[in-house]
Amino acid sequence: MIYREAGQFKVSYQEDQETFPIRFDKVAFWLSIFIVAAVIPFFVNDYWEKSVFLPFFIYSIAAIGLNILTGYCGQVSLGTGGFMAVGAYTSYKLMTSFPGLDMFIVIVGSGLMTAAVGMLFGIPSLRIKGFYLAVATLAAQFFLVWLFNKWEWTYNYSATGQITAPQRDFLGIVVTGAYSKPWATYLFCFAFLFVFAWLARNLVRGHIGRSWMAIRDMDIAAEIIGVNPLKAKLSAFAISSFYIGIAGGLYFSVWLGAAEPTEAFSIDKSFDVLFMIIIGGLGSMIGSIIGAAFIVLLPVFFKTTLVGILGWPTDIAEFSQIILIGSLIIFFLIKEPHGIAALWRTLKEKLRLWPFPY
Amino acid sequence: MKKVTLAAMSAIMISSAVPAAAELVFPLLSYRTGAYAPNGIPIADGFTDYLTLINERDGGIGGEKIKILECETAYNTEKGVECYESTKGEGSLVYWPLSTGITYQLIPKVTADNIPLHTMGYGRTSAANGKIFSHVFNFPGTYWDAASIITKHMMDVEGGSLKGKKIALVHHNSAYGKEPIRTFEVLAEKHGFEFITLPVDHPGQEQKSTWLQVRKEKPDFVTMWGWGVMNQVAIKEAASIRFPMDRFIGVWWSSNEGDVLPAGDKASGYKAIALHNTGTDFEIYKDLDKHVISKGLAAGAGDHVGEVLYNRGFMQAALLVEAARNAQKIHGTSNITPAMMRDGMESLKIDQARWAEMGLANYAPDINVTCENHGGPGIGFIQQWDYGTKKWNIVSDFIAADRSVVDPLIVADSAAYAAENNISERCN
Amino acid sequence: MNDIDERSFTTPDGRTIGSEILSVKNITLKFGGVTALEDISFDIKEGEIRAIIGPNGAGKSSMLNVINGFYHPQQGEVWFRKKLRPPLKPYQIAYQGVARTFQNIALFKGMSTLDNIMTGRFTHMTSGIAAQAIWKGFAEREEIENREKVEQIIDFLEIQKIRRTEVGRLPYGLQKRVELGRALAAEPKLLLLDEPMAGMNVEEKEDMSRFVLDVNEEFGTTVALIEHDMGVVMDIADRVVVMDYGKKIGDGTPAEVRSSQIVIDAYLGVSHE
Amino acid sequence: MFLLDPFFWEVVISGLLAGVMYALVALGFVLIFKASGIFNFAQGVLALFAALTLVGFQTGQVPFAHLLEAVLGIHYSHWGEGMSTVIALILSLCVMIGLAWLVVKVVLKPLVNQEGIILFMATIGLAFVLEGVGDLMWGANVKRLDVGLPEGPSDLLLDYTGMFIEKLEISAAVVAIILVILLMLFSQYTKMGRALRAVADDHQAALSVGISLETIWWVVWSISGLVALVAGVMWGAKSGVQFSLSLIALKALPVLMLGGFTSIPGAIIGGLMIGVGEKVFEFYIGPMIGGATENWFAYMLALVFLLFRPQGLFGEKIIERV
Amino acid sequence: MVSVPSAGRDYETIPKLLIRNSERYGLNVAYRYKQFGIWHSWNWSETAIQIKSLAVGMVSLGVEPGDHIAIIGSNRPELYWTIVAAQTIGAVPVPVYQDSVAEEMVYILDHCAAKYVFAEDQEQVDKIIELKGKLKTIKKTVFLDPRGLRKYDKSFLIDFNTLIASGQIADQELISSFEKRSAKVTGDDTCVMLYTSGTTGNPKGVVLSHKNIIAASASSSQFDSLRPADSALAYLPMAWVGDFIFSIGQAYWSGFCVACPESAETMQTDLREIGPSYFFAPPRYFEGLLTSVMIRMEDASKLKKKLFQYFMHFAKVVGPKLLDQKRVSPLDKALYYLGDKLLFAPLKDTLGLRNVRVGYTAGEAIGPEIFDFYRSLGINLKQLYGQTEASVFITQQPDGEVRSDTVGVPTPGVELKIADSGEVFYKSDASFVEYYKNPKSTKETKNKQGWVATGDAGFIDPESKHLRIIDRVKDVGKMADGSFFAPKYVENKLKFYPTILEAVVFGDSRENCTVFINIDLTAVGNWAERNNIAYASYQELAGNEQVYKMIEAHIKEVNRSVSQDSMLSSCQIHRFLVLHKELDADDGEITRTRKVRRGFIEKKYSDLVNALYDGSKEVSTRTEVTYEDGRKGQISATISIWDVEVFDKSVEAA
Repeated sequence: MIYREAGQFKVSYQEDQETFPIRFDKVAFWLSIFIVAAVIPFFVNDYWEKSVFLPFFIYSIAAIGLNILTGYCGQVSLGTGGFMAVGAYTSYKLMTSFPGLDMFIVIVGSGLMTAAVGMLFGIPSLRIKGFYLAVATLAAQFFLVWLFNKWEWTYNYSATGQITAPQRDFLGIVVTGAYSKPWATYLFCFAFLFVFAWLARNLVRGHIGRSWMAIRDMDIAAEIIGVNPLKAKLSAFAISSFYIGIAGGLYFSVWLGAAEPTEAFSIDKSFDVLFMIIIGGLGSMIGSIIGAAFIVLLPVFFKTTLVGILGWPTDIAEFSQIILIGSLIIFFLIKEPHGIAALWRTLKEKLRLWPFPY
Repeated sequence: MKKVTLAAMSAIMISSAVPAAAELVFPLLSYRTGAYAPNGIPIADGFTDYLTLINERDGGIGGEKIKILECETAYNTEKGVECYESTKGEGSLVYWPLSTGITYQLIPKVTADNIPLHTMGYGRTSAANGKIFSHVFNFPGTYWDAASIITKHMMDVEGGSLKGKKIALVHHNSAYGKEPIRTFEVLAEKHGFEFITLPVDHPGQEQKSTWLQVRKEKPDFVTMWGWGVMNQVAIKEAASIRFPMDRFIGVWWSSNEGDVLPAGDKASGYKAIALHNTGTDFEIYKDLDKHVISKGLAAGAGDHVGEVLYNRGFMQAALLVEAARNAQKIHGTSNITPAMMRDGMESLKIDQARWAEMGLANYAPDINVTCENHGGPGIGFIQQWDYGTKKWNIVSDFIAADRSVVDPLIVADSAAYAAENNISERCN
Repeated sequence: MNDIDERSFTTPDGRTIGSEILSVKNITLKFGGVTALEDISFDIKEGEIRAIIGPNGAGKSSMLNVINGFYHPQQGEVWFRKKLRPPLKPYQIAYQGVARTFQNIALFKGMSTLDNIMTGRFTHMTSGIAAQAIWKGFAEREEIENREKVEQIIDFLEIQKIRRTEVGRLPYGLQKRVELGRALAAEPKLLLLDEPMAGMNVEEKEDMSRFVLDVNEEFGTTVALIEHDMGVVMDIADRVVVMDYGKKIGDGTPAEVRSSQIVIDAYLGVSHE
Repeated sequence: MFLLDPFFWEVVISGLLAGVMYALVALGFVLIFKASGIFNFAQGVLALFAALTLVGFQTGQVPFAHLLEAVLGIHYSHWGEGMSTVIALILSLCVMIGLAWLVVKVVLKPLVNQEGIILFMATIGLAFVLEGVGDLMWGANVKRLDVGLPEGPSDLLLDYTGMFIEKLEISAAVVAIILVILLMLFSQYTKMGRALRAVADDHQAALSVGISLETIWWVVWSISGLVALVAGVMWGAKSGVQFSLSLIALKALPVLMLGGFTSIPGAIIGGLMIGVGEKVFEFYIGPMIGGATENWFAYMLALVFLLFRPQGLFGEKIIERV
Repeated sequence: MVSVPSAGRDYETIPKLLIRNSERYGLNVAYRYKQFGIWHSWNWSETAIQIKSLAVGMVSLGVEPGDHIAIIGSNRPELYWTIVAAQTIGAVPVPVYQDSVAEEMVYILDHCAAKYVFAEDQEQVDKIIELKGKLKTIKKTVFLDPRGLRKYDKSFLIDFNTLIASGQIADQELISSFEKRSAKVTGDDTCVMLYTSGTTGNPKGVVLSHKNIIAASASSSQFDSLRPADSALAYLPMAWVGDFIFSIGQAYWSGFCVACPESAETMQTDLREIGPSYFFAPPRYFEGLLTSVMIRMEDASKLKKKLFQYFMHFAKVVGPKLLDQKRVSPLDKALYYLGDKLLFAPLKDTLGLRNVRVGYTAGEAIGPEIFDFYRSLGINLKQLYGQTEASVFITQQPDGEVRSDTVGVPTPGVELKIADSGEVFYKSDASFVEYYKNPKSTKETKNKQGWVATGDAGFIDPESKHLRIIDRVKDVGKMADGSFFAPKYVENKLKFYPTILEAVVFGDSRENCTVFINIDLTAVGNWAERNNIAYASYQELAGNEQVYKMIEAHIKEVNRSVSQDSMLSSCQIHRFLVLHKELDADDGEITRTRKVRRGFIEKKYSDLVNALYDGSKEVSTRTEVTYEDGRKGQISATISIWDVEVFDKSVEAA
């Protein structure tokens, strides 16, 4: 309906392979990016930063990471929480051991560390498949959390095992600690999301991404076209963990500023992120982001509506909110089992074919 | 996705549009849901009821009505932050998140936002050092005080010495539960007893092996830093292995009725350190009945009145109200700001006389907060559970913590924090 | 007729068939107690179309699985391009230039026709993760080069119309075609086709036969195919191996095979299910 | 040496007893997974819900009392002294069956023959809803559950062996074992049971038995509702009924890995292995590495085990047909 | 119009235009061709170079001036270049229908004594090789697509690329001889020779000189002010004069871009991608498109359907007015704007017609319904009347005065006159030179003064001053009562119903009219599904009673409207039957351009025709059919015959 495509034709494969082959989409995309990157920062305040945008961005990164592993490579993982912990603790150690280090390096470092750990825990995936693997990754989840709870070196021998993020900066702009400006942390996290989403997008459209999808769709056929399952799966685990590690780093150092493993990186994290990608859409970048929005923003939204506006008692609001989200999950699954992204896609198709139904 | 955000935005706008005019705003970061709801509910109720009482009976503090902003955290740090951010903009005077995790989140934030934070008997112990932590208060007592007090009590029981004895700490395997370990280690050296730790993972329904461990180790005393379902399971297990209950001493968070009742009569004799007195036979409860409960204004289901944790909430409220009064006195204005509130807390003094005026005669020890010392007196007493009467009985008089042990630890830890975040000392 | 002749020969239509590209010698494959293949030997020559026929359960598919490394025989050797092949994994064999299709289609259902065939180019794409992530430059160039190759195959198989269609939604015949395309994309030296025409109607079979012939001719690809339809085999195969009960019971030109009594018996004899 | 250690056998036994409890929860998973290929994430919450309902009936709570109070201002939390345990049990079972029916109608039917992951996700949604509803109905307070099972250590054992074994846990084990036997008999010797097993292999086969898929699912969910109820009662009696109960599901996952998602005996054996394994490890190795190992040890054990047997203890072999 | 001849003088041949374009619009894209998933393009200068080297290659190949070069294949730039290259060196390009069966091809290639054949692919090459025996004149065959030709006898075949290459590397001598030759080509030389598949007898080779083509192209381009910025999609058979004029004549004259689709079945998508601004399609295309639109809308959601119905209904009134710049109320304007945003624009967009500035349809009459549909969408669809002999254009509809029942005013440079017989004659620079090797029919058609007989009966519509065509003159016969019999006229009215594919009306020198109906399988099939009528075959569907009922209703409608027209009121249908098989070019029942061969059919189905008149209620028959692969077969059927109500004119008038 809003699409006008007649006369848009591709004269080169570059054009043909663009992420947004339709002009309209391209414009819409860059417009929204502009708003997010160049308009909102002027208005964002503590509340919006800390309870809406940061969680949204950070979980989006995590979701993209998990989606690479689960959505594209078909390896279900419930270790996300643990891997985020790795990212968080790495960044903590880096921040405290090298006070001068720039946050960008710290975060990327956390990613790399997590990638290594992720690969380690990815090895079983060669023998174990499906739900078995999913449960196996829980081993990583629990073990890592236990480790960070026990291993005092990781929390600098503090009395409680709590880690607190000191004030650090990115190119001179303070992005961690209590004195960081909302717009700074906002842009910092958004930059990570944007850049790494873009990189991920490139990865999944290339031959490496295809090798992942091949493994996902039919590992036997994948092998006969030359895909080495070991390489494919481990690379997926590595990349995925890298992203999750970055998310973990930001989660601890930029967003919360303090964390303890048993609570902040509990199994619930792993599930939450898994929900995100399934609700959002397995094997879809936009899906990861929609999913993150769904799981992160909806509760905040309900809370503000039920408590803030309708003035319900907090506990009833909380319960009703749980019920609402649960029912919404079921509803969406029934409406479109392949996630909101698929819903989005069909909607777009409908608009492109408007007024025709097919 | 954009839609949701926008909707949320508008929602916030509306909700936060309410002007925090001439009202004293007390945020309440409670948890009435999730794994720790059973503990969260009575505290929140107690707190709310006390403030309602102040509103109903005295028409607020110094003529200013109190407004409670309750926000559900479900004992979850992320939600905690969300609650803090969403309420701090509305003139919130002081926070008490009732969660070590959230406390650690807030410590730097409140300092930056210049809002006081009161973690009554939990949170970061070294915050007692006011020189470093300008906005954090944890009077009347800290975990390290508790550890020391408990140890002292054990000594009394043992007749003065713990030499060669063995003490086991069954603790919630989290920041909260690990907090006292260091102190116990120091105390162990000082008094020459053996100290072992038995961590229990969240949520702690399955403690078989822990208590087998206890039987293997045969400690003379078991002390417990537990929370949630862990408490009652531990007490049951202890009972079922016939561990002498009077040698089983919990911290003040492991001393609610809900924790001991399930174990039935076998729980009789279980001891716990207390910050404040128990039961309902205090003046103020008459008022409460008159002004709140009978009017049907009681918070929640109203079925926790008088429980230990209810009283905990009660005391929390009492302290904050007093602090607010103090602040009003200092600054000579009834409409105080968070900053004024901080000053009020920093110079808070409550002697027994005052407690009595408040209708809480010998309810709690004297409170005396100073710029240097945010930890209060560090005094507690031991209470013992009696299943027959379903009551806690005070079995010791006030015991003061061993400052010589505790203070150095506090200084050291706070110094480390100061170094990490390059904070310079105040009060000099 | 077990002897493997080394002479190269010329087919009726004038293509010269070179020396052997692959030969299996005395392959025996057992699953637990069951013997799937028993002492099978034959060779496949450069540039020929080699058919493997036989009743159901004769062990034809197992044979292909041995050739491309899914099964590792208990006894026997596989010689590829004059070298004795060590037991390799299927993907290593793919890199050696052996591609195949499956009896029951094994496409990547979640992907479009184009992507499916692009995956076929996997062995030809070398850019690393970093290059891929950055995309601009090497990765993109590589992608485009391979895309060109793939587009030629799409054109060759006349499936332009379904370029962007998710293969899951394609009719059976087309799926088979796409799978062939994926195998071709690898530019294999040896192409294994497991019943490429199974379940096709006459017209589709004709198309498929034409494609197989064209492939063999255009790219000089050596083709080894399993087929039930004797008619088709007779039309397109240069030489035929006949299997029954996991044994080889015949080997030679279609004409020879057809006239062989054993073969006739095997076919007229009860089929084994 | 272990075997001489007086504690060893006690550790083992308590491990076995705990294992039975794990198995009990795992059983719920297996039943549903076998019959509908669904990995029922809601099983734990189901147990919580069941227990809450039971207590509610027992103590005569008014459902949604808190909600009513908040919305309508009616302060009315109890309708009486409650009822005898037996009736309460029966009623709660009826509730579970009704719930099962609802689940089938509202959630499963619209999602019939979707991939596993989707249905898994649906059960997660279900878990959310149940948790919310349960708490909203009965309140989040901790509740004491007493079904009149004996408590405290069994003196008999104590006197003869010096072991402290909870009567409660013994009875729990007994109940669990009885339940398992019943289930086995059911699935072996009843038409429905056969149908259940058939449906695991393929839906058509089940239909050919002459029972509609929906009915089968309903039955299965009812049964696992029953199992959940029993598990809920056992755990509830042990540690009171409150939110944490739903987390016992996590205890069941490694059991499933070990036992295989589709095998009832697997669940039992797996449960026992995990129970014993984690107790022994915690008891002997735990102290050396700082304890609290139970959470991850179970998974590590399962993980290592799976590396050698990817389909679990009794799971059907995964055949890679080319 | 004054400027046209002068323009003609400056650029009197296509090759000269090519050079002009390469100089004037050098960088504008001249050709697009979708291959391997993307659009490849050649600008005018590249094109010029390609064509030159191709021409040189031809010279080296030994092509002599006047040689006929057959071109067989689908629309591809290479083949268009071949045409122009041939012209450049004075050879005569002869495009041939690629789907024509061997016999037709033999006749044409033999008749023009083609020396060289440019064939697209194996399929075409095979035909040539098959016919080689019969065709002595063919020296070489050039192929574009080497696929599958490897093992063919190379002495006879040349790869197109090799040819171009040989042209590029040609030595000086060759070049100079090429230049000498190209210099010799004048406007009077033959530009192209096109075979018209006459309704009777063998096809005739129409010789069109450069003058003709240029004249036609120039005037018509001016008529619609075509410009270099325009673009067109070449998808119609190259052997058809229309395609030649649009894709070469006008394209070269106005220098616009011609795009060739990837393959026949992707035409629709390619159309959308290119979104041409100048578009021609025969009525049956628009018919088919409309049918598919309607069918697809059937499955749309309620709301959408409502929306569609409402706005289409509204647009029928307002749309055409807006197109013709007539004044409409601001409210309607606003409403139409809304409709455009909601419906028309997206619809046009999905159909690929959004950018169409000038659209034409011709060949046969188009249903007013269909015509109005497109116009109300805001597509400037117009009609023209023409024929091969006139290099297409005789009359065109000017913007602003478009009607569905007329074919417009004479194209600039064309004179028109109507003979007493009602036959239409015209005269213009664009009219053809001669029928190749057929002076007799040339003389019959074109007289000394250059008046050409169209063979169509028509008249100038009094109020609109537009030409109106009734029918072929020879088909316009007399009925038994001596009144006027115009079957085509009636048939067209019938064919306006999407469910009716073909209709053959009989009645010449009989007392009343009857008709064979051919149903449209897609349309009726869908209709059947919606009314859940089961059917296994075309035959079964054709025999179905409900189908008969529906057809009867249609015919009744037609009768009513026919009864209006005083001249033709006696042409009402009295009886009809639905034919049990589709009329098929392979059976010679219709021409390749799908014109009905009435005489042939009347002979072939004489039994049915008799049954129509002997009042019998049904008739059984056996018919021979030809399958794609050329095999022949028999089908037998029992066909029922129904009567239809006819209207008395006087009653209607009252």
